[in-house]
Amino acid sequence: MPIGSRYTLFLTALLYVAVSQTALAVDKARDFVLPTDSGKIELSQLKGKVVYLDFWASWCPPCRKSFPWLNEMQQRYGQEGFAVVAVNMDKSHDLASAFLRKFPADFTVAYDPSGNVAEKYQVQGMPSSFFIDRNGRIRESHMGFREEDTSQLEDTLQSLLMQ
Amino acid sequence: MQLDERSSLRSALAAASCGLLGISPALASADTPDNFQVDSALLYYAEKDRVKVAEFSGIFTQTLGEDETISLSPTIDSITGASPTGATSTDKTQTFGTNDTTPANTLPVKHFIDHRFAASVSWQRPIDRLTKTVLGAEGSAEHDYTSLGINASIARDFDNRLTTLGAGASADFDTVLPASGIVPQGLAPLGVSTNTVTAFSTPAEPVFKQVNNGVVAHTVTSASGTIIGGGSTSSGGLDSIYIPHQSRGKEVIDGHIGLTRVINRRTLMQFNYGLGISTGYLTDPYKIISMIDGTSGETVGYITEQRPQNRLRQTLYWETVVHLPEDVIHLSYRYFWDDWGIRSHTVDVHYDFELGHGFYIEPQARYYTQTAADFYHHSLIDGASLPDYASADYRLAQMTSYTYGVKLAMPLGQDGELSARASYMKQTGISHPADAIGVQTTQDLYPGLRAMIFQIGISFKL
Amino acid sequence: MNFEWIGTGAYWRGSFSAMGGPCEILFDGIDESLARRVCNLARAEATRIEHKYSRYRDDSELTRINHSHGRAVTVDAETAQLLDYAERCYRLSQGKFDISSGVLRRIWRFDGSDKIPDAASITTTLAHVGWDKLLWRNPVLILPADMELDFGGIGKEYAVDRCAMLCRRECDAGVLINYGGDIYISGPRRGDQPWIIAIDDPYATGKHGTQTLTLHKGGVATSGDARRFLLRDGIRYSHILDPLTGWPVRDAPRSVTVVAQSCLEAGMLATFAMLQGANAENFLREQNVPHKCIR
Amino acid sequence: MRALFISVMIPMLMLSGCSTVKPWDRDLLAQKKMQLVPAPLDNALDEHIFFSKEAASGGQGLGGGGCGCN
Repeated sequence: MPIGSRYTLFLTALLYVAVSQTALAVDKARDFVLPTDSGKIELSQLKGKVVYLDFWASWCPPCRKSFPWLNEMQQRYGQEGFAVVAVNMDKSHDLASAFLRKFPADFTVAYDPSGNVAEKYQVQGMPSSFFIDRNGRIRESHMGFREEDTSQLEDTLQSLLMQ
Repeated sequence: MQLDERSSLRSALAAASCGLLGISPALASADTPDNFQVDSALLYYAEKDRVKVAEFSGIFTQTLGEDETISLSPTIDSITGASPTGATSTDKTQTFGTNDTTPANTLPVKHFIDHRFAASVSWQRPIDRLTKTVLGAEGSAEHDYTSLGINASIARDFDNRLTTLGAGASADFDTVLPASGIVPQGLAPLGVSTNTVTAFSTPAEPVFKQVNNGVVAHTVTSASGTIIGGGSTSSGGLDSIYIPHQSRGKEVIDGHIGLTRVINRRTLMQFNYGLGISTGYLTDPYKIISMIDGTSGETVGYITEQRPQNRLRQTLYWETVVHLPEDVIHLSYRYFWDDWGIRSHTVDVHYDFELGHGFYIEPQARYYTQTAADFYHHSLIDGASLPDYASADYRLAQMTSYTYGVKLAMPLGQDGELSARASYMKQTGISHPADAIGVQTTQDLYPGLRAMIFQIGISFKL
Repeated sequence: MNFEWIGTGAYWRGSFSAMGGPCEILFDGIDESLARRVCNLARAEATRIEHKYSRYRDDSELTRINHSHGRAVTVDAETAQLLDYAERCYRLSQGKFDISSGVLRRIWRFDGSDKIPDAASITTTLAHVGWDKLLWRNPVLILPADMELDFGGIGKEYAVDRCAMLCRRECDAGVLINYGGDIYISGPRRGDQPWIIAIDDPYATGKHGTQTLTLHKGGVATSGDARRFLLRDGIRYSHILDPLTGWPVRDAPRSVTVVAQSCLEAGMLATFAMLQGANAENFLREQNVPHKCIR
Repeated sequence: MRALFISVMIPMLMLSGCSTVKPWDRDLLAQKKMQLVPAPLDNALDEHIFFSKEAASGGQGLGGGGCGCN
């Protein structure tokens, strides 16, 4: 990506203007290791990819609404180095698996019942999502999930994929 | 291109080309289905020897968008049976007008039939992520009472949705149209005589009919006592004069503020303060008061009741919901006081026994007590000076009420529920007050009330 | 427009020039006046599409987009659908089919000579190529100042299919539409007879090729053009450019002809096959579509 | 007496020191039966009966939050 070309500055400025949610200071995403349905996942393994880290729970209605969109994003941008990591906060594992049977996830689902990772990321509400760029820095965070947010989220995603 | 997905590539390309040309292959619509929630119930309320009510009510809610819903709630009641007139029983038969008599030692009641149609609409809309507003309107109509009202409320979450502050207000404009067509003069005697309103006819039959063959039901005087119309009931009497149905208006304004707080992972609490002001015609046009002889306690006559023209009501309400290991308990307390001298305590508890898979049993219990209104009198002494206001309506007497019930529920499909509920309500008051005189001491001056309530309900999402 | 009865073929033929080349529409099984009227309608539609998406016209929609200097441009529904389709093909081909790669033709001249552009000019031009560099969010497009779009790989096939739909709506005769080698047959000839199509043989350009194709219904498209290539040190560079490398595709067949449901689909499969270079034949066999590769 | 009553009740609540409940610990609170008015129709029908048989009325303002979801 040619750095500094007029185009990048223009696009990034536009996106930041359009996207209004609270942007964390651009700081390093804390690493973590969490179990998944197939072995473990470590955030640092995903270096070089754009990661959409999402904290969700089966009992939270807006989280349920985000799953179809997360699937679509994973399918559309997967090959371009985009990975969704959905951290489930349910206290019991079978609540989560019952949910996943009804709403299948085509992306990585990790489990954090005790909430340590959510604590590290100071999650303020459910669902909460963090955009982590290719060199592991949190570029944006977003609380809640509403249908009308999806186009902004996708713009942010596209701009991060281009960097 | 990965070699392995070749055939899917062709179908993807075929779909894309069709898409472009507008011959789209059938694609499942991915947008979230509009969901439409239905809650409906049939209720049967039956008092022993008294009023019976059959009621259908429903709440139909359509989701409009993110956290935005509009709901319509129709209600249809049919009320039949007998309701106390306010007169006390005595040891003699009592007559209240042509063919309207009550045997000795029996509570005078009035039989009636009434239908009520009511509907309310409520539109909930978020202003921003943390604030939601509700705007609503309601109306109801019976043959002798109509009501129109609007309400609005706002609620905002604080402290990461642990705390919610809310406020709301409502205004209702009601109209009372007594079935007799005449709004009775308060505390005015009602004897069987030509110059006063004779006994009330049953609501179904208005006092005055405009008929061409000159049939006149009763002699009628206006509120100021002048004779307005009358005449014989048979051939060619005076031309009947039709008096437009008299009515009185009433305004009720209510406001409340509320705080909801998450106490811990299992407990939620709510505190509300409510203030209500009612002004206008607050009297019940059908209620009368027995006039008794100061020494013998015999009933010598009746007068109509008269309540103040305004009332200031206040409530303090506390509710908590606690999630026990499996079950959930709802507990609430309300303190009510008003400037009519009524003080009331209410405790209500619902205990939700979870049976698993959506089945639950919910025993419910409610304790209610109230002091009497300052102007409540079971009867008045004939000849003594009349107070400014007086009513013998049991609902304003000192009274305690217990209600016990149980609700059973089972799941219906994805998020639906079938439920049945039965409860028993018992009201008791002071049957033998200290100020009973002579004959009254042999009578039950507060017969109280026993009622059974049965309800079946169904709720589902479309 | 020239409209005549072809005795030998026993069909009406309207011919005109559009989409940068010779166009003809053949009608079988309807009378002259209806055929002429429908042919006029089709010609008007082809001209409309050409004017709208031509690189050479100052008032075309494409020029408006290409001269937007990086400002956000809102496009109409038809253009939006074309952009969506282009994006879909970009993703399906992993970036090999890219309508922003048109600028590469500034440095590549396929005139049979041996002039190959130097590596530096290829790299600087490549900086302005890449669908991922623009922002397409229907109906708003942001095209960086020095980039250009070109509907070359889609425009003609799209026009053929649009005209075919128009003909189907206006009459139910067998109609063959041929815009410069991109063909669509809306239905069989009278008596359910198939149409016979000659495939241009790159070795014997201009003469009728020996290859023929019989078809009742469907789209036929040819990619690859014998007349546009470069020859240097014995290597023949076809005019199909790989947008990821900026160089022509190596060992691409001289021409690929594909038959599919629509002209668009046939054209895109032919282009994808050409982009496979040496692997074109395997690719087409995998897609199991009727095809012809000439090396 | 009334003013005192109100002033005592509200602060007492605040002092009761409710621990902040993390958003991901609100699974129980999110359940339908944990709402302050889980069965609005039953509630409306009851209110209608008590309103027409007793002198006191009102009290329940409006539903409350408590769900951690956004």
